[in-house]
Amino acid sequence: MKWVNALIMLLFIALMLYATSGLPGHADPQAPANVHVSPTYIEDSVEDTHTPNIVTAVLADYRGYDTLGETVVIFTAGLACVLILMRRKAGDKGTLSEHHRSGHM
Amino acid sequence: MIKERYQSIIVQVICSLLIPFIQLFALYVIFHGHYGPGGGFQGGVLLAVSIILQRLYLGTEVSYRKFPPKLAPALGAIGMLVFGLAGVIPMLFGGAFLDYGNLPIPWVHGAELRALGILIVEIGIGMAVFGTLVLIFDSLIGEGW
Amino acid sequence: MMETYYSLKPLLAVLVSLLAVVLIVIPNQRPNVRESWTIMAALAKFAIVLSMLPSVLGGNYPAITLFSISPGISLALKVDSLGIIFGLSASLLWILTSFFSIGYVRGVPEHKQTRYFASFAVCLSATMGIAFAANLLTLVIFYEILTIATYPLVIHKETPEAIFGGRKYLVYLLTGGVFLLFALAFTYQLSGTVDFQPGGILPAQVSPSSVIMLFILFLMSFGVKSAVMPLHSWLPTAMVAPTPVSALLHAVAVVKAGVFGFARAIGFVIGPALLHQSGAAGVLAGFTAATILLASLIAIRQDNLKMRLAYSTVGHLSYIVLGMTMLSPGAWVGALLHIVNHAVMKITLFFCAGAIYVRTHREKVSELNGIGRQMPITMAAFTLASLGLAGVPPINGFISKWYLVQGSFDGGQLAIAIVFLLSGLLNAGYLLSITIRAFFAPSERFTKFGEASPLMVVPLALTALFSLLLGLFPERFPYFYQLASQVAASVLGGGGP
Amino acid sequence: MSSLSILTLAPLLLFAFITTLVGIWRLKWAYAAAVIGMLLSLIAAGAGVFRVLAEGKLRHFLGGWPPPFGIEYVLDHLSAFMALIIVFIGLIAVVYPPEAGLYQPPRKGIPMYGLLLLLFAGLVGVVVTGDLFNLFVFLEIYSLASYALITLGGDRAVVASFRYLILGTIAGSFYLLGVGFIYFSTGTLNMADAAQRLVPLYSSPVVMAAVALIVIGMCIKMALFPLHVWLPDAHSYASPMVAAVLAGIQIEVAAYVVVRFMLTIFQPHYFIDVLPVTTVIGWMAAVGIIFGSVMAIAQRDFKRMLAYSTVAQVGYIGLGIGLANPLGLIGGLLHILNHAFMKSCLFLVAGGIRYKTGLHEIPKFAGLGRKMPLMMAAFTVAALSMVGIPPTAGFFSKWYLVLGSIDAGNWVFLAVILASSLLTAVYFFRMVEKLYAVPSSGDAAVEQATEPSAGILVPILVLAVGIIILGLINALIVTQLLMPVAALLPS
Amino acid sequence: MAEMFLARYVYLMVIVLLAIGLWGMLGKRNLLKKLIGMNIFQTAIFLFFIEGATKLGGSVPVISPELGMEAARYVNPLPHVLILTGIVVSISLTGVALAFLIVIYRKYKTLDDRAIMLKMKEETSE
Repeated sequence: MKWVNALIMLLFIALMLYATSGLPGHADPQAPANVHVSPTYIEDSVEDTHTPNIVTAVLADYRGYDTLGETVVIFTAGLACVLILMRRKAGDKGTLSEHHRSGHM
Repeated sequence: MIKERYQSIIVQVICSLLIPFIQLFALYVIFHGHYGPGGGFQGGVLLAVSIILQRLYLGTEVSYRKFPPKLAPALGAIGMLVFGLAGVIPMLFGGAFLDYGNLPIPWVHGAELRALGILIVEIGIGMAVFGTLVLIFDSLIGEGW
Repeated sequence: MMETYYSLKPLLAVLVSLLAVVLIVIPNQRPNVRESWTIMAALAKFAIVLSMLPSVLGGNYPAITLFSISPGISLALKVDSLGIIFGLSASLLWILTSFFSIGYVRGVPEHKQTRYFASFAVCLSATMGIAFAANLLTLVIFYEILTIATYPLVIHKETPEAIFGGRKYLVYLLTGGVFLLFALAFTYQLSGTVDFQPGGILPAQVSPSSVIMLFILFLMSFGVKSAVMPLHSWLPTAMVAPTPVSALLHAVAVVKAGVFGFARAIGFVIGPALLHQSGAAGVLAGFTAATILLASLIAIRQDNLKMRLAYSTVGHLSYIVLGMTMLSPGAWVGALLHIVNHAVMKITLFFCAGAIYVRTHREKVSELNGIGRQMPITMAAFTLASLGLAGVPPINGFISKWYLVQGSFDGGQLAIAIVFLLSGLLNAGYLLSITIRAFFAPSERFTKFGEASPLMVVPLALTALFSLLLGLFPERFPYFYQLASQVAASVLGGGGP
Repeated sequence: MSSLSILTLAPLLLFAFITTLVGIWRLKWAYAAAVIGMLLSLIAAGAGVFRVLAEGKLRHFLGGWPPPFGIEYVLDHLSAFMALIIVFIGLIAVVYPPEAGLYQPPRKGIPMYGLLLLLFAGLVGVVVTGDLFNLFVFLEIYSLASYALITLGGDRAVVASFRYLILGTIAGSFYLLGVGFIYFSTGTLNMADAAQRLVPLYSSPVVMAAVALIVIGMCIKMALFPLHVWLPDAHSYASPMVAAVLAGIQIEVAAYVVVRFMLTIFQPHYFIDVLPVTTVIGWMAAVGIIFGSVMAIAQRDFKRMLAYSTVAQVGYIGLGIGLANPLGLIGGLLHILNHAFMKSCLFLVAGGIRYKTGLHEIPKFAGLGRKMPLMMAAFTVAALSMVGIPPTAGFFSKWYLVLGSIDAGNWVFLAVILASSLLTAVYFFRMVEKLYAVPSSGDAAVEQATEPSAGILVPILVLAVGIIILGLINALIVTQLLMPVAALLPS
Repeated sequence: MAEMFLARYVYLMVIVLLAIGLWGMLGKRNLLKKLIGMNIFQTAIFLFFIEGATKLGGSVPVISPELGMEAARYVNPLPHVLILTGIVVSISLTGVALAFLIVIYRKYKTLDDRAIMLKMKEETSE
């Protein structure tokens, strides 16, 4: 098992190093990410949204839908914690676990 | 499970002083999101922190009276609904989903309207995060509605 | 002379027994009602099939295309001469079997008769579907339905050996089905269509190797159902089923579906020409010839009556397949006639076995000394059918065997002719020995038995009569001879013998 | 620009919030809200399919921002197909009575319906989105919801779910990393835009690594053979209704992502020729089919058997991708639909048996066939479909896969498909035999068993009938919905 | 080769962090350590995005009058947005995972993987 993990690690590191060799250099102004879409955000955000904070503009407007999803993730996590923890309040303790003890093979 | 209030006058005084300022600052963070670092998430977390602090030093009995545990999920859901409706309502007025430009708000137009939409959304996020984090805390201490 | 016309009849012929299923499974109704549904469905089915006979004889085939079930392939039914031979014999014998079943299940008595009759009806629907399928995919669908619908009948007794028989049945038949799926896909790949055409649908430029491969696939799939050795061993095991099941399914429907599949595969998919030049048919001929002799030899050593009949079935199915592999018109006519004749004779034998079992609860040949004096009609029918299987004129077995031998002479395959004759002797050996026991052996301490109920005696007498009539007038009414020669002509070109 | 895509998802989200809100006080209202949300979404999904058939690809610019600046939703044949499956199975699961589906009625305030709707919302979001990062967000939404829902099965389920969480997070993180690589080498997150800008970069190590990471991550999510380790525990300990959803639609969505990357974001030849992606997936799937079937034969517990059979069935989908020719892909995609119906039906049957008799081990089922004829008839139909007996749906996905493997001349895959249907027959007919042939052991649980209530029976029967109908109309689905998708592949 | 990696030294650190995190998730027996590994792994991914967002001579992406409007003056805001989302996702996963751990600990009184396996086995056998 340990060896399998070690092998996976080595493969992963090798893959990442290989990929890194092709990434744009540090802080390269000509990197594709810096010339394709993002300049439009920087230049247009103010007259589009009257929001100097570009991050906020992108977060809540240009890509507001991602933010919706993001908030949904937090909400889901909250519900998940309720589901996981509150089931085990005094009172309905057991119903699941005994069901369950008969329940697995 | 924090049954009784924390037995230290210093802690109580400090906390009771601290909480209003935390909440005030949280609101500032939410509303200042347009002009600097900040926004719904950060503000919502701060609000949640204020309530969690209250839970810690007042104990659940008192604190539940001040902030009922049922309120947390309700706040969360309502906050999400605000966000969701901010998405759906523009569709009723011929826009796309989350198209703040078509929010039916008089006197405000164009970019202003969009800024307003962002604000509404940030408030929704704030409420959602606020409620959800308190909810998580409540469920972690094994209480709840 | 082979135009088709749109008609609902093929569909009705398939659906009528499914409707019967619905009526049969209506809970808590009286047995008489339930069984009357079966009878009505059987009669209706036979009437429908019969009503299509004249136009088919005239070379005008009723056909119906339902809907496309896979791009380019549609669920289609077409009643051609070959199909109606199978459909006619099966539906006719279903009527008699239904009566016989009623007598049997009440005589034994069997449990869960609803499930029994329901599966029976499904099997008949599937058989009709196979008989009237217009393309290979349709045939495969009904073929698999038949496989599954037979399973409840095989395990009907729910004894350990019945369940074991069911398992063996499923293993063999599902494996065959898998190969059939492969064969179907391969055919589609080679020829771009799966619609049956007399003379085959494979394009001429297909390489012999792929023809051989396709043929072997068909052998692996249809060979299982038609119990070609060494794929036969499920059939004797499945004899644990109630006798009427053995009678209809293991003499008429299931095994004949396999044989019928061979007819379709050889004559209507691969085509005699390609098969001949690939030389693959020889393989199958070898297998089947060996099967005929081996099965007969094994049958002689069986003491259990149904087992003996089962092995005799194995042998006679190989008659048919062997006849088809010879690719000569005479042999084809003989083979197709033998589908009908063997069905009639073998079902008679099984009916007799069932009648004996119901009356005496005896299954062993060695226990049948002198039974003939107790149940004269039954054993008379038994003797007649045995003579027929042995190939004694004027019983129908003789006719088909005659054409088979003739066909093998046409093909210049003396060895095969010898195989036929030899197996005839063996048949006589293992079947007539029973007759001799029944009539002439001294009967020890026999309590009085007497005949079984008329519900069982009448059908078996009728089937025996049929085999006599089919032997005396092969070219008369239902005109099986004409149909068979039509098929042979359309498949192999040139008129019948 | 049509909004049907978002209209499929919005009801799920909104009603997830509403059902949580009202669930705090009234369980009945929560149930009603959940059902209403699913129905609205189902309507939108159905309408979406028809609009797509009529007009082709439908795009929706969220926030009104044109891509690549905003996020766009794209509803094409494939995504409309998937969305309809997801919402339909979701509706079935939501109406399935929880006391049978979860072993216990949910308590007031337990936000089960909210999480279910969020799960479906996440799945739909992944399917209809046209944005790489947005896909990640919704991937995490449905992952989170499923982690939580699995725990309804009890303590062991919690442990299994935690393992799944770790592996699932690895998968999600790999995907995020891959998206990061794609973003930093193209500068865009929009799928269509990226598709164009990626073409000149096909030789770049970054893109290759991105593909590797994304495919590995998605293979973990779809439990393709060596990466399936989380699935058997998670699916067999989860409560039946949840397991039905997870095995029925969640696994397949990951497969969808792979197909989407292969067909839309990259050009197929990149996955087929340049990188050996399809080959690797195909062989993993082939091994997985055999492995899963054999393991399923070894199980005594019904749900565990189904879980291993899922490993095998996912293999069919992987095989369809691995064959990399139109017929094979059609087979794989059609199997997504068929497997959704079959496996959900079987898990719901497991729930029904468990609810009525408390039994879960196959050897103890002897004689149940007579006690609950309708439900067992449904089981038999689903089992036959799994084995691939015509005219049930399962036969036809196998049929296209067989055609595809003959097309590709890949005889090993062909042998695997054929052999696996026999192995499947072994473990399903073993149970059919128990149900109908083996006389009951006189076990009280079996003796007192009766047909379950309509609430349990109707969803199961709907699925069973659906299996047969799907088998009969598969040609329609294939020609209308799947052929346009498969046409993108070089034949 | 060397200078190529020197120009990308941040990525190398990111890779180290990724490796540590992955090792934690795969290799560690203690579930809590697995969780910590998960966090390290995701944080490394966030760093990777942030590094990719940097731009020579770019400042905080908040439009200020004295810096003007042209894009070269501000760093790429998009990765920051993505990472805000990513962080939230990571937090949520961590919270849920911690809830799992609480339940597991209450039930099995341990967080060691194999110990839990053993406890399950004997629970099954009894």
